[in-house]
Amino acid sequence: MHSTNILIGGEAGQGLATVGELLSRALVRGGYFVVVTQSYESRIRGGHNTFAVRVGAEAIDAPAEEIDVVVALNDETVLLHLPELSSSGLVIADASFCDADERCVRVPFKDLAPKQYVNTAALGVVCAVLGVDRGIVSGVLEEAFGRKHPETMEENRRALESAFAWCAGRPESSRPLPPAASPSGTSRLMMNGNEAIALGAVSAGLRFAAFYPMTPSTTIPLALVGMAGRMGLVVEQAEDEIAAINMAIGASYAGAPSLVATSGGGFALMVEGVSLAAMTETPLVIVVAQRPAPATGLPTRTEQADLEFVLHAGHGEFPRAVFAPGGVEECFHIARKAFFLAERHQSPVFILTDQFLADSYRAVAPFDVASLEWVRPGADPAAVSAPYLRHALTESGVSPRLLPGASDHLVVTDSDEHTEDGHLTEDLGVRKVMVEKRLRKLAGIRAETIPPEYEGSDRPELLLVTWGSTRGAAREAAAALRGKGLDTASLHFSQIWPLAPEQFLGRLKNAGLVAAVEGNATGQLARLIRRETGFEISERVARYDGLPITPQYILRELSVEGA
Amino acid sequence: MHSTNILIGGEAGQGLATVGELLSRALVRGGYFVVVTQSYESRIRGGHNTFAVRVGAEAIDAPAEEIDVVVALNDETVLLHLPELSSSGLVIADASFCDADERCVRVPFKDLAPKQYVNTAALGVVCAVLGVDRGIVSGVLEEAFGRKHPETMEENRRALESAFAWCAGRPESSRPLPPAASPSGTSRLMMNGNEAIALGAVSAGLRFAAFYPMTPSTTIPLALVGMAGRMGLVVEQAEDEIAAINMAIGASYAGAPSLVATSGGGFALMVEGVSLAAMTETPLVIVVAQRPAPATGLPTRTEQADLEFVLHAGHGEFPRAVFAPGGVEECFHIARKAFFLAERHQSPVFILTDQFLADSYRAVAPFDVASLEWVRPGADPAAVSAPYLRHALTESGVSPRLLPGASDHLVVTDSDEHTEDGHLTEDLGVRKVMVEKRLRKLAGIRAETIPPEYEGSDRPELLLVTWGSTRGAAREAAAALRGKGLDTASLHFSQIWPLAPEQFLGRLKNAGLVAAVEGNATGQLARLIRRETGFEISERVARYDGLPITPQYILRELSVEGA
Amino acid sequence: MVSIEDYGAYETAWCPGCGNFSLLEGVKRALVMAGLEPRNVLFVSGIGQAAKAPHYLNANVFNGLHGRSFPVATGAKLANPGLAVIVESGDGCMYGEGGNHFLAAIRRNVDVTAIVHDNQIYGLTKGQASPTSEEGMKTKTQPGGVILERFDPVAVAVAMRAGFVARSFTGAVEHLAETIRLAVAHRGFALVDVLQPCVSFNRVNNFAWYKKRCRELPSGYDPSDWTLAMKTAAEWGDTIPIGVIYRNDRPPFESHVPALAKGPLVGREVDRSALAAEMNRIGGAHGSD
Amino acid sequence: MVSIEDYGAYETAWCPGCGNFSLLEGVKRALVMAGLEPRNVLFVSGIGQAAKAPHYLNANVFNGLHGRSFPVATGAKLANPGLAVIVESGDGCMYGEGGNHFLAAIRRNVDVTAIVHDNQIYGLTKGQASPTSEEGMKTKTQPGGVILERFDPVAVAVAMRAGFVARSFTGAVEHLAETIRLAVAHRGFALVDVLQPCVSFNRVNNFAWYKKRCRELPSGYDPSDWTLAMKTAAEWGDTIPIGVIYRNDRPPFESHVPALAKGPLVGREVDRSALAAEMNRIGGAHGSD
Ligand SMILES: Cc1ncc(C[n+]2csc(CCOP(=O)(O)OP(=O)(O)O)c2C)c(N)n1
Ligand SMILES: Cc1ncc(C[n+]2csc(CCOP(=O)(O)OP(=O)(O)O)c2C)c(N)n1
Ligand code: SF4
Ligand code: SF4
Ligand SMILES: [Mg+2]
Ligand SMILES: [Mg+2]
Repeated sequence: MHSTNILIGGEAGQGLATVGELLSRALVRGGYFVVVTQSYESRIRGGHNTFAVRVGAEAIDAPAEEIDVVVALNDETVLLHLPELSSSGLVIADASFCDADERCVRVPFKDLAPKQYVNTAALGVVCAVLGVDRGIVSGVLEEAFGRKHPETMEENRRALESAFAWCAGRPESSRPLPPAASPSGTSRLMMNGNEAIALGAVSAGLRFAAFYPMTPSTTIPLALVGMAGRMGLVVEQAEDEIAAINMAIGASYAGAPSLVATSGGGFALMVEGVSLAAMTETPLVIVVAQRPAPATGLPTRTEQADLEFVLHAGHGEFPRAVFAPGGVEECFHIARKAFFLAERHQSPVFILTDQFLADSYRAVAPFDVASLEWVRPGADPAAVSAPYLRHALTESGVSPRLLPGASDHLVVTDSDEHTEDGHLTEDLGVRKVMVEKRLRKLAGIRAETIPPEYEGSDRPELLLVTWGSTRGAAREAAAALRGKGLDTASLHFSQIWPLAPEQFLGRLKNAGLVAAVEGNATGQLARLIRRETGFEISERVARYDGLPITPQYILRELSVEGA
Repeated sequence: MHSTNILIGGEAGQGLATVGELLSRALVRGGYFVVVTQSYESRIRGGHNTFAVRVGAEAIDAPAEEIDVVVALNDETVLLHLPELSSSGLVIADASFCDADERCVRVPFKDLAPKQYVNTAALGVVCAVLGVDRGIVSGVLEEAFGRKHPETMEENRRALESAFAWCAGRPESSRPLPPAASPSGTSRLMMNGNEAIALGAVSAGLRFAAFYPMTPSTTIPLALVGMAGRMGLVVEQAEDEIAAINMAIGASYAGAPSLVATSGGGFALMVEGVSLAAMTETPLVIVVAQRPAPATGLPTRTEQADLEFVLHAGHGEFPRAVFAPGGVEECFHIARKAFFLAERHQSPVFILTDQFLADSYRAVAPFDVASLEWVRPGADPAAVSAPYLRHALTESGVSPRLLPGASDHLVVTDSDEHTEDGHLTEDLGVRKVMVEKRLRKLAGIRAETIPPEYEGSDRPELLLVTWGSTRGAAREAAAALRGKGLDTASLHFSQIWPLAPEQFLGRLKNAGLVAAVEGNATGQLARLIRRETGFEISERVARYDGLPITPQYILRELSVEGA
Repeated sequence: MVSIEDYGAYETAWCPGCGNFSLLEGVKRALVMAGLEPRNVLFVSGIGQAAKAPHYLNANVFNGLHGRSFPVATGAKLANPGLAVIVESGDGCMYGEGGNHFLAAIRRNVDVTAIVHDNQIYGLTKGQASPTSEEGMKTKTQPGGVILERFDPVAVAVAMRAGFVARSFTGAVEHLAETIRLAVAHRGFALVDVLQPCVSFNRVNNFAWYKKRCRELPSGYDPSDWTLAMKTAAEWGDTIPIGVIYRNDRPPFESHVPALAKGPLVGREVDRSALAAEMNRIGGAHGSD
Repeated sequence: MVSIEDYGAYETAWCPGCGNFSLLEGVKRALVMAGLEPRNVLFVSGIGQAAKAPHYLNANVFNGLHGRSFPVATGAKLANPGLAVIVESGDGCMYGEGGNHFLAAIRRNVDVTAIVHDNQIYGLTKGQASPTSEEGMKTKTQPGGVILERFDPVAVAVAMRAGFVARSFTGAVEHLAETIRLAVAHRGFALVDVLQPCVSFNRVNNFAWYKKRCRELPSGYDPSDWTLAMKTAAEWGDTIPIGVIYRNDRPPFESHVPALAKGPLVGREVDRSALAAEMNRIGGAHGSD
C-alpha cells in the first residue's frame, strides 16, 4: 500500500497540532486519504509531542512507523526521529537544528517569516515538498484564521508564499505525492473518532450530555458544546463523574436521549450508575475512551485494556451491549446504533474507543444526514392502559416506557427491586421474575449483534483477530503477509458484547493459526471468546506501551520472515 | 443428616433476633452445632422477618427448608410458615394466633409473663420443648442482660421459669433434641461470618479500617469498632465509599494493615480506588458482602452475583486475589490469608461473602490465637541501598516496600505510570517494563492459590461445583444423592482467582455430569472456568430470589428422583 | 382543582411515631396549595427511610441511588423544565454520600426543591452518625461519641448564597407545608431542611428536644439580608430558628441555557439541515465554518 | 538544621511563567522555617498541574487519584501521626471532584495542611471551568460563560468553622511561606487557598488581576472572631484579603481516638491475650463479657 508518512514534532505549546491539522485538511481537500496519529504528553508546555499524518492516494486505515518526512519544530525532534526516517526521507527543520544528516532540508525560517509565523512557513514548506496545491493550502489557512484573526492573515499569507517560493528553488528536496485517486475538490470531510461519535449521537437524537473532563474523552463533549446552541442540546459539565452519569440517567428518564463520555478512572466512578440505569431500565449511552492504566496511568496515550472492566462493570446481573468501532466512519454509525439500541432495549450501551482513534483524523465521505432517522423516546401514552406499569412483565423483557409529564400515567421507577408498577418491593417471588424479565432483554440485543468483519480466504493459514481501533493495522498486516505468500485473514469485532458465536466460530476453527491482536497485556478479547465458545486463541500480539498497534508492529511481533 | 430446624418469626422491632441469638447461644453451649439463617426486610419496624436455627448433634453446614418448630411472635408467622412445617412439627405461639392446626402449642403468654417479657417466655418455651438445660438458658440470659439491665433480670428469670414450668405439664409438646455429641460445657464459640472476618483480620494485624454503612457488610466494622479501643485499632466511618477506600490506601501506605468492607453499590464506588491500590502497589483487603442487585436491589437479602464484577473491577490490568469463604471458620482463616497475601504481593485482595454467610451464626471451635502470627508491614530500611526505589524492578515483580518516616529513605509513589523511584514518567519504555513487573506478581499469588475442596469418588456420576457460602448446601445435597445411590461428588472453590486449573480440571473431566451451583442467574463461576480451562459446565443450579441455596433447593432444581 | 386525595394514601414501611408521617402530610398539603397535579410533579429520591417517601403518594417517581438524587433531578429538570422537580431524601443521603452534589446544586441553581428529612442519623442502616449528628452523640458505630463537627446545611447554603434556604420541623405541619409551598414556588434551587425526629435511633434529638427549641423567625425578618441570614443560620442551641432564612432572586440555571429557550428538550425533532451544516463545519468542508 | 537545599531542585512539567513555581518556592521555605526534615514530611496530592508539585521536592510522596487526596492523607496521618502530612493539589481536584472530602476534612479536623493551587481553572485538561472560576468566564467548554456561582472555599470553610483558614497569593512569596508555616504549625485541619495565575488558560484572573486586588489583612485583625471572619471571607472583588482569615483551637481528631493515645498504629504488636478475650466475648464463651 503506497503511502507517505509525515511526522511533525516539537514541544507542547509550539502549535504543532495546528500545523498538523491544517496539513491534513489540505491533503483531504486535495483528495487524499489520511490517518493521523497524535502522540502527546500530559502537560501543557514543553516535552515532546508528535502529530503524524500518513497520506495515501488510495484509502488507508492504519498508522505507519517509517517516516518519510519529518517536520521538526525543535532540535529534539530531529534527534529522536532520524532513526525512523526512510532512506529517501527528508527532515524539514530550521537550519540551526539539523546539519549532521544529508537528508536535512535546512530551512532559513527566520528569513522566511517573523517568529510567530514560522509554523505557517513550515506548513508551506511541507506542502510545497509534497506538491500540495498552493491554493488549497492558503484556502485552508484562510478558513482557519481569516475570520477569527483577520489582523494576522496578511502575515500568514506572506509566510506561506515565501515558503513555497523558497522550495521552488530546491527541486532536489521535492517529494511529490502521487496524484490523488479522487480529484481535488472532492467533498470528503476530515474528522477524528470523537467528532464522529458526537455527530453520530446528535444525528441519532442526542439531547443531553454530561461530562467531567478527562483525556481522551473530552473532545466528545467539546464537539457537542460546539453545536449545542444550534442543535438544541444541553451539555453540562458536572461536578464529578458520578454526577455526570446520574444526570444523564435523569435526563433520559425524562425523555432526552443522553450520553456520557469519560475514560477509565472516570468510568470507574460511574459504575454504580451503570447498575442504576440497568435497574431502572433507562436508556443510556456511555463512551469509554481508553487510555493506559491502572489508575491515572498515562493520561494521553492509548490502550485497549478496559474491555473486561466495561463488560462486567456494575453490581448484579443485567444485559448490556458493548461496541468498539474500528474506524472513524464506524464511530458515527455505531454511535447511532448505540442510541437506537439503548432506547429499544432500555439498557446501558457502551462504546469503547481509545486515544488513538479518538484523536485520529481521517478522510471520510460525508454522512447522509438528510435521510437519517432519530430516536423518539417513549411509547404512546394513548396505547397504554391504566394502571400504567412502567416495568410490566413482557415476553421480550421490554416494557412500554412512558415519559413523566406526558400523560396522566405516572411513571415510577426504583433502584430497589420493584413490582411492575415501579414501587419498591420485598416480595421474593417478584424478585425472581424481575431478574428474568431484565435478562430476557439480552436475546433481543443479541439478535442485533453486528457480525465480525472477515477478510480473507476460507481456510487461511493465519487469522488475525482484532477489536476496536486495531482493525486497520491488522487488515494491512494481513494484506502484507498475503503479499509475502502467507495466506492470512482478518476477523474484526466492532461489537464485543453480546457475542453471537455462530457468526464467527467457524472462521476461528477453519484457520491454521489464530492470533489475537490487542492493545493490552492479557488478551482480553481472546479470553472472552474462549469463555463464550471454548475456542482457545493460541497466539497473541499484545501492545501496552501507550502507542497504537501498527501493521509493522504486528509483523514484528509475529516475527514473520522478511516483514 | 439428623437435625432440627427452628424458625422464629415476627415483625422487625419485635426482638426476634434477640430470641434467636439467645436460643442459638444456649444450643451451642449445650454442645450442639447450629446453622443460622436470618431473613429480614429493609425497614426498621414491621414487615416479616425470620431467624431460623438449624440444630444438629453432629456438625452441620447448611440451612434447611422444612421446619420442625415455629416460634411465632405474631399471627402472620403462623400463616406464612405452617406450609413449611414437618408433619411432626410444632408451632409455638400465643393462644390467640393459632388454633386451626393441631400442631399448635397454644401458649398463654399473658399468663406466663408481663408483655415486655413475652420474648423471654417464648425463649423458655422453645428451650423446654427442645429439652435444653434450663441452667444453660438462664446463664445465657444472665450474660445478655444481667450486667446491662440488672433491673429487669429478675422479671426475665421469672418469665423463663414459668415457661419451663408450663411446658413441664405438656409432655406431648416435647421434641427433645438427641444428645449432643460433644458434652455440655464445651468451649465452642458462636459467631457469624462477619464477626469471624473481623477477628481474622485483627489477628492478622489489621490496624485501620474505614467504612460507609451498607448492609450486609456493616457488622464487620461494627465488630471492629467493638474492639478498637482494646486492640488499638482506628475504625473510621467515612463520608462515602470513595473516601473509605482511599483512607485505607493511605493508612496502608503509611504502614497500617488496612481493610474496607462494603456491598455491591458501595463497592462500585470503590472501583477507582482498587486500581489505585494496584498502581501504587499498596496492600489492601476489600470485603464485598454480596446482596441482590442491580442498583439498590434487595438490601437485606443474599446473592452471589458479584463474582465477575469484583474480578474485573478497576481500569487497566493488574493482579489480584479473590477469596470466597465457604463457612464461618473459613472466614477467619481466609481473612488472615488475605492480609498476608496483600502484604506479600502488594496487591488488592478481595473477600467475597454474602448476606447469608455474613449473618449466619455457627458453632466454631475457638481459634488458636495464642500462636498465630501477624503481618509486619514494610521491609527493613537498613537492608535497602540508596537511592531507594519504591518500585524497583525485580524478578518476582515485588519491590521492597519501606514505610514513610521510618528511615531517611523517601517513599514515593504515584497513580500515574512511574519510574522505579516512584516519580511520574512519560517514558514509554518504562511503561512497558512496569506493566510487566506488576503482572509478574500474579505468578507469586497463584503459587499460593487454595486448592478447591473435593469430596467424593474419583469418577462420580454427578459433580456439584460451588463457591463461597453454598459449600455446605452442595456437600449435603451430594451426600443425600449418594444416599439415594447416585454417585455424587462436590468441588468447592474458596478461592476464585487466580485459578490453578491443574488443581481441578481433572476432577471436572472425570465426572459424568457437572453442575454449577451458584447464587446467581448467569453462572459466573462456570463461565470463568470455561474461560480459564475451556471446560464447559453443562448443568446449572441457579438461585436469585434473595434466599440462600439449601440442599433441598439443589435436589429440587436437579429434579433428582425422590429428593 | 387538585385535592389532597389526588395524592393518595398508602401503607408505609416507617416506624410508628416517626416524624416522616407528618413530613409526608406537609408535602402533600404544599402540593395541593401549589395547585400542582400529580402528573406534573416528579419526585427524585435516594436511599434511606426518608427516600421511601415518594412511594407513598401519587406522582412521577425516580427513586435512585443513595446520595445521587441531585444529579438525577438536574438531568430530569433540564430535559423537561415543565416538570415540578422535588428532591426528597435523608440527611445522610443529601449531605453525606451526596455532599458534593449538594454543593453543586446550590451553585448550579437549577429549579429543583430539596426537602431533606433531617433526623440527624442514618435510619435505614440502623443508627450510625450522619453528617448532622451532634458532636458527642453516641451510636453503635461511634461508641465514644461523634468526633466530627456537625454539618450545618443551612449555614453552608447561606454562606454559598443559595437561592432559597429554609428550615422547618415535622412538629409544625402548617409551617412545614407553607415553607415547602414557598420553596416549590421559588424559581431556582431551594432547600428545606426539615428537623424530623427518628424514634428508633436518635434518642438525643427527639420530638421534645426539637419542640422546645424550634422558634419561628420573627415577623419582619428580612431573608434577603445575607449578613442577618448568616447570623441566623449560626443559631443552633437553645433556640433553633425555623422559616425562610435566606433567599435571593438569582435567575435559575435554565434561563441561561440557549437550548432551553425553545422549550423542553423532550420530543424535539432533529434539524437535519442544521446537522448537515455542523457536519460540514466539523469536517472542514469548503466554505462552511 | 534543615536547609532549602535539602528539599532539592528539579525540572518541572509546568509552563514558563506559571504561578506554580513561586508556590513551590513558598512551600519549601515554609518547610525549612518549620524545621521539618524531608523524611518526616508526607505530601499527598491528586491529579492536575498543581498535583505534580510534590514530585519537585524531596519528601515522601503519595500522588493519588484526582480529587482523593484528603482521604489518603487522613488514612496516612492516622496510621502515623508522626508524619507532617501536607495535601497539595489544584482547585478542581480539591473543590470539584473532591468536594465531599473537603467538607469532611473540615469537619473531621485531622491534623493535615491543605495547600490549594487555586488558578480558578482546570489546567491539565486544558482550560475548562473549575469550581472557583468566575461567573461569566468563557472557556472552550463554557463558550457562553460559566453559569454556576463561584465556589468560595474560604467562605465555606469559615462558615463550617474550620480550624485554620487562610488565603495567600503566589505573587507574595514571603506571605505565602509564612502562611504555610503557620498552617503546618496549626494542630488540626488547615486550609491555605493560594491564588495562582495560570498563564496558559486563565486570561481573566492573571497575575496583574490578583496583584491589584490582594491586600494583606490589617495588623490587629482578629482571626478568632467568627463574625468578622465571615465578613472578611465574603470580600471578593476590588480587594481580596489575604492572610489567616479564621482560626480556632478545636482539638484535632487524633486527640479523641483512644487507639492513638499509645502512639502511631504503625509497627504495633498484636496483643494476643487481648485478642483471645475479644474472641471469647464475641463468641459468647462462658463467663467472659
Ligand atoms: C452507595 C451506598 N452506600 C450505602 C448504602 C446504604 N445506605 C442505605 S440508606 C443509608 C443511610 C440513610 O440515612 P439517611 O439518608 O439519613 O436516611 P434515613 O434512613 O435516616 O431517613 C445508607 C448508608 C447504599 N444504599 N448505597
Ligand atoms: C476521575 C478523574 N476524572 C478526571 C480526570 C482528569 N483530570 C485530570 S487533572 C483535572 C483537572 C485539574 O484541575 P485542577 O485540579 O484545578 O489542577 P490544575 O491542572 O489546574 O493545576 C482533570 C479533570 C482524572 N484524572 N480523574
Ligand atoms: S428508623 Fe427512624 S426515621 Fe426511619 S422510620 Fe423509623 S423512626 Fe422514622
Ligand atoms: S497550565 Fe496553567 S497552571 Fe498548569 S503549568 Fe501551565 S500555566 Fe501553570
Ligand atoms: Mg437520616
Ligand atoms: Mg486549577
